[in-house]
Amino acid sequence: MAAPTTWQFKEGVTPDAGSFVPAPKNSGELEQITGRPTTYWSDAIRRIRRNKLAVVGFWIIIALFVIAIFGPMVSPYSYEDQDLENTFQSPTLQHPFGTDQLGRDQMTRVMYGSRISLAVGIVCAALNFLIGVTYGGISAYFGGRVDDIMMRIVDILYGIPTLIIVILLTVLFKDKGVSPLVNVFIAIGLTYWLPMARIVRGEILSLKEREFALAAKTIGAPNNRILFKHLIPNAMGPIIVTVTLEVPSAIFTEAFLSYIGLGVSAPVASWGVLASDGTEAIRSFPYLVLFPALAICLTMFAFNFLGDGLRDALDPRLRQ
Amino acid sequence: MFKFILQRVLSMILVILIVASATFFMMRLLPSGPFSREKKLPAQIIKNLEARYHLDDPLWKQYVDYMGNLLRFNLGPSFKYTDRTVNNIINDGFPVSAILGVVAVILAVGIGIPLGIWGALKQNGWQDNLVMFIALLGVSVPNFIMAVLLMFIFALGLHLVPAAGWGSVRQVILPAFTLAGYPIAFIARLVRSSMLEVLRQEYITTARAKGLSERLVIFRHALRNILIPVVTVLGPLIAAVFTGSFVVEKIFAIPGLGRYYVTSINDRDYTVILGVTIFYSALLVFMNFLVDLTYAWLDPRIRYVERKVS
Amino acid sequence: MNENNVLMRIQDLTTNFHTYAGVVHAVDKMTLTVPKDSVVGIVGESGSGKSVTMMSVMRLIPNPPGRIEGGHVWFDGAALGMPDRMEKDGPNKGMVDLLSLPGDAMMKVRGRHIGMIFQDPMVSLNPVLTIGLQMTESMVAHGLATNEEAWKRAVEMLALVGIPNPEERMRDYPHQYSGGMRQRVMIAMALSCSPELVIADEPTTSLDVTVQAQILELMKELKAKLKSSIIIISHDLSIVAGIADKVVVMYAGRILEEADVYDLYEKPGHPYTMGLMKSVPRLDAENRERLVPIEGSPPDLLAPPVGCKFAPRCKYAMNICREQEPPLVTVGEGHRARCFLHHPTAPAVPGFVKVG
Amino acid sequence: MRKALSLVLIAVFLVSFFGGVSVVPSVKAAVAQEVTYNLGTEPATIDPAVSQGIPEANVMLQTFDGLTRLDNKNMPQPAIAKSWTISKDRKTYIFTLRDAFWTNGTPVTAYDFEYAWKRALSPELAAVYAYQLYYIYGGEAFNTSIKVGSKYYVQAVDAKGNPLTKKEGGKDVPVADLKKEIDPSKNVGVKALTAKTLKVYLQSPTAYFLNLTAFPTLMPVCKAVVSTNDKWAADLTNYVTNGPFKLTQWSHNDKMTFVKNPTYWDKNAVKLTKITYLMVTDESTALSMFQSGQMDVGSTVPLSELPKLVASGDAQILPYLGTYYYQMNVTKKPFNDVRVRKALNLAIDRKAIVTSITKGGQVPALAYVPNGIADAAAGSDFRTVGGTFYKDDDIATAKALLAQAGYPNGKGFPTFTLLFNTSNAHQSIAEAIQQMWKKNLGITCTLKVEEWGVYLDDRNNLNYQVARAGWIGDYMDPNTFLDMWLTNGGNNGTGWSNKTYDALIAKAKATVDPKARMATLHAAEKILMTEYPIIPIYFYTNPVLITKHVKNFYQSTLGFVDWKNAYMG
Amino acid sequence: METILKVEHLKKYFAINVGGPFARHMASLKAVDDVSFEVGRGETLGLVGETGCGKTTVGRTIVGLYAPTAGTITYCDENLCALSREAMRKVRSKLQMIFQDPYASLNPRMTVGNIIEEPMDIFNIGTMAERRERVQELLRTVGLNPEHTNRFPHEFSGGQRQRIGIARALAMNPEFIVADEPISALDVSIQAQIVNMLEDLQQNLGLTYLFIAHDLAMVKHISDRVLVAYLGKIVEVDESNDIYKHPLHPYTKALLSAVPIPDPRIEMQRQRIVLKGDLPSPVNPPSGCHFRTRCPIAQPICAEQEPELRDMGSGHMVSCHFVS
Repeated sequence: MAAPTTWQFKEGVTPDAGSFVPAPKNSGELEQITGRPTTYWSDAIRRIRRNKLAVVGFWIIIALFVIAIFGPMVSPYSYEDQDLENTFQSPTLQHPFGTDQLGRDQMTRVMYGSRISLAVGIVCAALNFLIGVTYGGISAYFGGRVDDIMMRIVDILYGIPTLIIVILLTVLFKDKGVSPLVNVFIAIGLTYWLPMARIVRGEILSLKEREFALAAKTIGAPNNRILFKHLIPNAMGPIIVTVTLEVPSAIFTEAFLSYIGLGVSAPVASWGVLASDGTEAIRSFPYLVLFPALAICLTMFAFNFLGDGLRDALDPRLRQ
Repeated sequence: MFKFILQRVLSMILVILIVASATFFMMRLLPSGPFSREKKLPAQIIKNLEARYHLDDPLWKQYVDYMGNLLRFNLGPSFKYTDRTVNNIINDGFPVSAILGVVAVILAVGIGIPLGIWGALKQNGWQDNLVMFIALLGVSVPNFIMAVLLMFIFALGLHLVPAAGWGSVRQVILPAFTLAGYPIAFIARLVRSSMLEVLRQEYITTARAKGLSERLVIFRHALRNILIPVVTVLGPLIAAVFTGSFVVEKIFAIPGLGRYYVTSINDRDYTVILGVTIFYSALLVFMNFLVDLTYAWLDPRIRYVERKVS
Repeated sequence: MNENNVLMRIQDLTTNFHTYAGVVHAVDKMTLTVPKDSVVGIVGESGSGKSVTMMSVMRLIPNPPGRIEGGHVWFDGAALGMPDRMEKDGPNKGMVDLLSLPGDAMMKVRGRHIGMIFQDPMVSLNPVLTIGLQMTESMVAHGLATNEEAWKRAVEMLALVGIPNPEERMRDYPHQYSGGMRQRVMIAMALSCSPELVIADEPTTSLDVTVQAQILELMKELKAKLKSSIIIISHDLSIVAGIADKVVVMYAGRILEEADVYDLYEKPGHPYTMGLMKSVPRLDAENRERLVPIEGSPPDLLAPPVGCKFAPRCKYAMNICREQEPPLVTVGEGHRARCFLHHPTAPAVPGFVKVG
Repeated sequence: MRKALSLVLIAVFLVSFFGGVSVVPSVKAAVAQEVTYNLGTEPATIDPAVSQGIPEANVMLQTFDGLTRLDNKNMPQPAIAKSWTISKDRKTYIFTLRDAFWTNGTPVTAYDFEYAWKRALSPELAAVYAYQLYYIYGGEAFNTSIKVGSKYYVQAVDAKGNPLTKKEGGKDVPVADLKKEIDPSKNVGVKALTAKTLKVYLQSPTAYFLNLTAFPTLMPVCKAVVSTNDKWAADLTNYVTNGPFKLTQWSHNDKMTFVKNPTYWDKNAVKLTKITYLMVTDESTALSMFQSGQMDVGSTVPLSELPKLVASGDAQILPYLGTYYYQMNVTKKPFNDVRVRKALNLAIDRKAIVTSITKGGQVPALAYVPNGIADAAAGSDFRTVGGTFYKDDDIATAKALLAQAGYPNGKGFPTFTLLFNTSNAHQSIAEAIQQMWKKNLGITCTLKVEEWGVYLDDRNNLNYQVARAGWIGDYMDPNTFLDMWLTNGGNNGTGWSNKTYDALIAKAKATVDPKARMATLHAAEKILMTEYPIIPIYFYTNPVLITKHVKNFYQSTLGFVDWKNAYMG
Repeated sequence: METILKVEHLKKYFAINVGGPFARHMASLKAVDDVSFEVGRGETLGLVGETGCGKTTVGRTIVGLYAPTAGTITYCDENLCALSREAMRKVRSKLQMIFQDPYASLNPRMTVGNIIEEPMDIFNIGTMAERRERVQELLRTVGLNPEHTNRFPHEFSGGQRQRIGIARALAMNPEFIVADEPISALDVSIQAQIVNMLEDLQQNLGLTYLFIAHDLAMVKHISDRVLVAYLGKIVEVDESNDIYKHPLHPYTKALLSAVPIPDPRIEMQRQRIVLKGDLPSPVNPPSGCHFRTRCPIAQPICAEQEPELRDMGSGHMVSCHFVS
C-alpha cells in the first residue's frame, strides 16, 4: 500500500483539534443561489441597461419624442408658413435642413412630421401585436380545422388588392369626421398584421407541444391564459424582429395612404410624405429627401437596438 | 398521396375563387367607373360602351358570366386597352416581371444568405455589425429612394448601366438590385439568427468533433438546416417579387405586370384588376404549395415522420 | 513511444467561462491520466465539469464565453504521427500537447485520433443529412479513404454495432432510426477512423433502460474487439461499474476521488462517492428501505463555497472543511481522494475506509 | 455605429448630388435620322376610331394621314384631300382626294373615309370620341340609335318626351321606335361621291371643322381590311395605315418603333427614317434617360428641374391650350354668393404661383379662355382681344367684397374643403392658395386629396365645396372652353347656370360670320367672368425635354406631336 | 382499500401523418390499446415500460390532456370522460401531474412564485397575500428556500426545478398525482432526494400516485404495485416486491435484467437478457402477442393468438401463453 501524501495546508493555517470536529449544518447553503433576487421587470430593466446599444436606442427614441413634441414649438418657423420668394434653399444656418418648394423650413416640417410618423410606427407595432399576434396565436393554438380556416382567410386577405380596400376606406370615412390619422391606423391595421400572424402561428405551433404548456393545462389554465401568458411571451423574439421589420414599411405606407387621400391633409406632412415628395426633386435638392430619410433610418436603428435589447432582456434565460 | 394533393389543390382553388369574388364586388363599390374621364363623356357614349362590355347587365349576371369565363381561363377584354385582353396583358407582362423576379430572388438569396452566415460566424464583431447595419438599411430605405439612388450612382454617375428601360441584360441589374434590397436585408437577418441557433446545436459539435473543416461544418451541416426557415419566407416573397413591383417597374420603365396592380385600379379597368388579382393569388397559393414541397425536400423529417395530430 | 504506456495525460487543465454574471471556474486544475488500452470512467453530477474537461481536450469549448486558461493535454505523439511536435524530454517525453497545436493540426486530431460519442443521439446527428454521409465524411475528411472505401467501411462499422441491413440503412435519415439505433450509429461513427481514444459523454443517459443495457453490452464487446482507450462519462456509478478499469469522481470542476474500479466501489475514499452509491435503490434491497440521498444541490460555480466544495452537502463536514480545500491525497495504490477525513486526526466515520 | 451611418449617408448624398449634376448630355453620331421620343404612357389603342387621348393621337398622327394635316401654326393644310369646297351656309364640304396608298398597296379612297367615319359613329363600336363626329349631320342620332337586328332605330319616347326603356333579363333596355329607322347610308352626312370625292354635310356651320379633319377620330381606315376583321388593330399584322410612318414594333408598355413609310404620298417631305417611342411614365426616370442619352425628346419634365433645364437648353416650354382653375359648388353656401366667389378669385397671387411653384412659364390666368386661339381678325388672338377681367392679387377689392358678403376680414366664414386629386403639383398649389386665402382674407380651408376616381365622382356629383380642375381644348376654338358651362352641361360640375350665357353659346353655334361669332363668344366669356363659378389660376404650358439635334419638332397647342417634318441635325 | 381511480378499456389512438407533408389522417397510432387498471387511495402504482409503450399517454389521458379514443376513466365515481370542460377544469385541481423534464415544464419567463401561484390564481383562491403565503409554504414543503419566489426557473438546478414542479402540483391540494418520469432527467444523486420527498408528501398529505418510469429499480422502490406495459398493452401486474422476485413475463424479466447495479463485481460478470432490436411501430403492431418479435421464447402461436391478461393468483396478472 502506497504511503499517503503529506498533508499540505494553506499557508498560515495549521489545523488544530477543533478543525476536525463535525461542523454545524447550514441548511440555507444547501439550496443556495447566487445573484440578487429581483422581480421580472426590475431584472429586465437592469439587463437592458447593460446593453449599450439598447440604451443608445432608448435615448435616441426619447430624443425623437422630445423633438417631436417640443421641436415645432421652439422653432422660429411654423410647418406651414410659406415664403414663395425663398423656395428650395440649400441648408444654411437659418434653415439647417433647407426649405421646400413653398419656401417652408424643412427642419420644422421634419420635426412636425415626426409626430405623425412616430405615431404611425407605434400604432403599427401595437396593431401588429394586438391583431397579428392574437390571430396567429389562436390559429395555431386551436389548430386543425380552425387553423385551416383562419390561415385560408389570411391567404385570401393577402390576395385582395390593398389599394382597393384603401380607396374604399377613403370613401367610407369621407365626411364622417373621423380623425385622418385614425383612418391611417385602420388601413394599416387591416393589412399589416398578416405576416405577423403567419410568423406567430409558426412559433406557437411548436411551442404548444412544449411541456410547460401542457403543465399549464393540467393545472386547469383556460385556453386564453395558456395562449397569452405561456405561449406568446415565449415567442417574443421573432415577434419583436417582425415588428421592427414592419414599422418602416408602415411609415412609408402612411405616405402612400396620404397620397391617395387617406391620412393627414397637407400642409401637415409626415416623414414618409416628405421623403417621397423629396424624391421628386432629388436631383437638384437632395437634402429634401435626405433629412426625412435620415430621420426614418435613425428611428429604425434606434427601435431596432431597443427591440433587440428588449428581446434579450425579456428572456430570463439569457441572464447569464 | 394523389388524394391529398387533390385536396390541397381544391383548397387553393377555393381561396382563389373567394379572392376573385371579394375583389369583384369590392371594386364595383369604388367610385367612378372605367369610362369616367375628366372630360365627361356624353351619356350616350357611356351607354354604348357599357353595352359593349356588358356593364349594363345586372351585377349578379356579370358575376356569373365572369366566373364562367374564368373557369375557361378567359379573363375578358381590357376596358382601357381596347384591343387587348387581360390574358394578353398577363402574357406580355408576367414574363418580364418574372425575369426580374428570378434575378432579384437569386440576388436576395445569393447575397442575403452569405451575409447572414458571415454575420453569425463573426457574432458581435465588426463584420456582424456591418451585416446588421446593411440589413437595417435595406429595411429602412424604401425602394423608391433606393431605385433613384442606384440610378443616379450607377447610371448617371458612373455610366455603368443604362438608367432605365428594358431589353438588355444590363438593364436588369439596377431594378433587380432595388427589388432585392428588402429581401436581402430580411434574409440576412433571418439567416444570421437561424445560423446562431443552428451553431448551438449538438450536431454541429458532433461535426466538429469528427475533425471536419469549418467550411464543411458550415456548408454541409449548418446550411441546409438554415434553409428551412428561409424557404418559409421565400414563398410569399417570390410570389410578390415575381409579379412585379409597381414602384420599381415605374421608376425603371419596365413593361412588367407590376404596374397593372395600381394603374388598373386607378383606371377602374375592372377586368384587368380582377385578372391581375387572380393571377397573383394563384401564384401566391402555388408558391406556398411549393414551399411545402421544398420543405419536405429540405427536411427529411417532414418527408417520412409520423406526425401526431392530437 | 513514451515509456509510461500513457495515451493521454491531462495536466492542470483549467477552463473558465466568462459570463455576464462573472467567471465560472468550470474545470479547475484537473489532472488525469488515461493509460493505453484502458477504460476510464468519469462520474459526477451535471455541472461537475466532466463534459467541459472533455470538450477542452477536444478544444471545442465555445469561445466566447469559454476559455481554456491553463494546463496541458498530453497525447501520445507516436499515435498522432507528429514526431516533430513531441516533447524531447521530461516526464512527458514523446507526448504532444494538444492545447498548443495549431488549429488545423488539431482538426486532424479530432475524429481521427479522438472519437466522441455524445449524450443525446437525437440531437447529435444532423437531421437533414443521411446516415451514410455522416458516417463516411470523417474518414474522407481525414484522407483515410475514398468515398467508395469509406462507404464500404461505414457499412462494416454499422454491421459491427449491430444495425440490421446496414447497406440499406446508410441511405436513411437519422429520424428513421430509433434512439438506440442512433446511439449505435454515433458509436460506429466515433470508431470509424479507428481512433486511439474514444470519449463517450453520457452515452446512455437519454435512453431507456433496455436500450441502455444494449449499448453498454455493445461497448463492452467493442472494448474487447478494438484497441481503443475509452473515457466514459456518466452521472451514475452503476453505468461505469461494468465497463471501466479506473473511475474518477468529479465534483465542482475537481477530482474528488480517483481509483481502480474495484477499489472505488469497495473502499470508497470520499463521502460523495459513498453518497452516490447509497442514493440508488438496489433491486435486491428489501422493500421500501428509505434511500439515503446527498442533500442539497451542486454548488453554483459562480460563487463556490470556501474550502471543500462538497462540504455544504457533506454529512461529515468538519470545521476545517469549511476553511480550506483538502488536497488530493493518495490513499492507496492508484487511489487518490480529496478529503480531510483521511487526515490522521479526523474522526472515524462508519463505512468509510480511512487510509491516511 | 451612428458615425458610420452618417458617413455612409453623406457619401451617398454626395455621390448622388454630383452624379445628378455632372451628367453629360448625349452626343449622337452625326445625323442618323433616328429619334427617340418618350410618349409617357402606353397608348390605349392604335385604332383611330376608338382613340381617345394624346398618347393615342401621337401614334395615329404618324401612322395615318387624314383629309388635312395641321401645320406648325395649327392651320389645316391639305393632306389626303388635295382640295375642298365649302358651301355658302358652311354646312357642305366637298373634298377632292389625291392619289395616296395604304401600306398594303391599295389606294386610299373616299369610301375608306365614309366607312371610317360611320364606323366611328356606330353605336356598337362605342367609340369614346364619337362625339367629335357629332358635327356631321345625323352623326349624333346614329351614335345614339338602337340596333335591332341589323337596323338602327331612334329610341322611343313617351308622351312627355322621356326616352322609353323596358326590363329585359334584369337590365333596362331602351325601346326602339320601329317607325323611325336611321339608315347610316342615308341619314348620316358623309358620302363618297366617287373614289376621290367625299361629300360631308354638317349639322350646323362649324368654324373649326377643317381642323377636326386632322383629328385622329376622323382618320380613314382601310375598308377592305377593317370591315373583314374587327381585331385588325390588336397587333401589327393587319395594321394597314397611310401615314408618313409605319409602325413596325409594339412591345407593350415598353416601346414602339416606326419607320418611314415608303408608300406615303408625301414621302419626300419625310426625313426621319426611324422613330422610337418609349413609354416611361416616371418624370424623373425620363429625365435620367434623356440625360444619359437614351432619349432625344421627352413629353414630361420634373417641375423642380425645369428652370435649370430651360436655362441649359435641354428643355423648351411650348404653348398648350389649357386652363388650370378651381371650381366652386355654387349650390352651397357661402359659394352661392358671387361676391364670395369673386373675393376668393381676387385674393390669389397667381404670379407667385407660376414663378415660384409651377415654374414652367405658365401665364397667370386673368380670364378663362387661354391664349393661342385665333380671333376673327387675321393674326389676332382671342385672349388679347378679350383682354383680362380682373387684377391679379387684388387683395383690397377682395377684402371689400368679402365684407360686403358679410364676412369682414373673414369673420364668420365657414371653414371649407379644397378638393384636389393626387399630385404633388396640385398639392403645392393648393397649399399656396390655402395660405393666400388665409393671409389675405382670413378664411381657412382644409385641403383634401383624393384618388382620381373618387375625386371625379365627388366633383361630378357636386360633392365638394371648392375643387381643382383643368381643361385642355379639344380643338382650336374658344367654344371648346366655353360650351362646357352650359346649364347642365356634362362638364359643368359647379351647378352654375345662366340663361343668357346658354343663349349666347347657342347663338355662336349657329352663326356663320366669324366676326359676329367671336363677339358672341367674348360676350359669353364676360358673363362667366362676372359670375365666377370658377377661379382661373393659370394657362398651361407644355414643357418638353428636347435635344438640340432635333429640328423642326412640332407639338400643337393641343399636345399633338407630328414628326412628319422633323429631322435630326 | 378504496378505489380512487379506475381505468377501463382505455384506448388512445393518435391520427398521424405518414408519408409526406400532404398526408392527413392516414393511419392511427395505437398509443394505448385497451388498458384497464385500478388505483387505491393512498397507493402508489408504478407503470413501467420503454419509450413508446404508451405509459405517458395513459398518464396524460388521466389528467385530461388527451381525450380518450375509447374506454372510461372513473375518478371518485365520476366519469372523467363525460365531464364538461368546466367541470373537468374543477376536477383537475384534484388530479395533478408532475412532468419528466423539469427544464421544459416550467415556463422560462415566469418567476417561481408566479408558477406556483398560477393554479390558485386561475381558480381565484385566496387573496394576493394569502396566495403569497401559500407559495412560501409550498416552497418550504418541497425543501426550497422561500426567499426564492422571484427567481426564474433557469436559475435553479435540475433537482430544484423538479421541486418547483412538485410545488405547483401541490398548490391545489390534489389527491391524485400522475408522476410522469419525474426523476429520469435528474442526476442519481438528486433522484433519491425527489423520491424521498414524494414518499414523505404521500405520508403527510395522503396522496395517491401513478408513478411512471422506465427504470424498474426506482419503480420497484417507490411503488406498492407495478404495471408493466409494452406497446400500448399491459403485460404484467403485481406487487412490486413480488415482481422482482417472481417475474413471469419475459419482458419483465428483460427489464429487470437491464437495470445496472453499482457493483463492478456483479456487473462485470453479469449475463443480461438483452432484447434484440427496437420497439415495433405502434402504428402496425405485430399480430398476436405484441412482444413476440423480441421475445426470447416466442413460438408460432404467439403470432396467431393474442394472450390474455390472466390472473395468476393474489392479483398477479400476466399476459403470456407460456406462463402457467
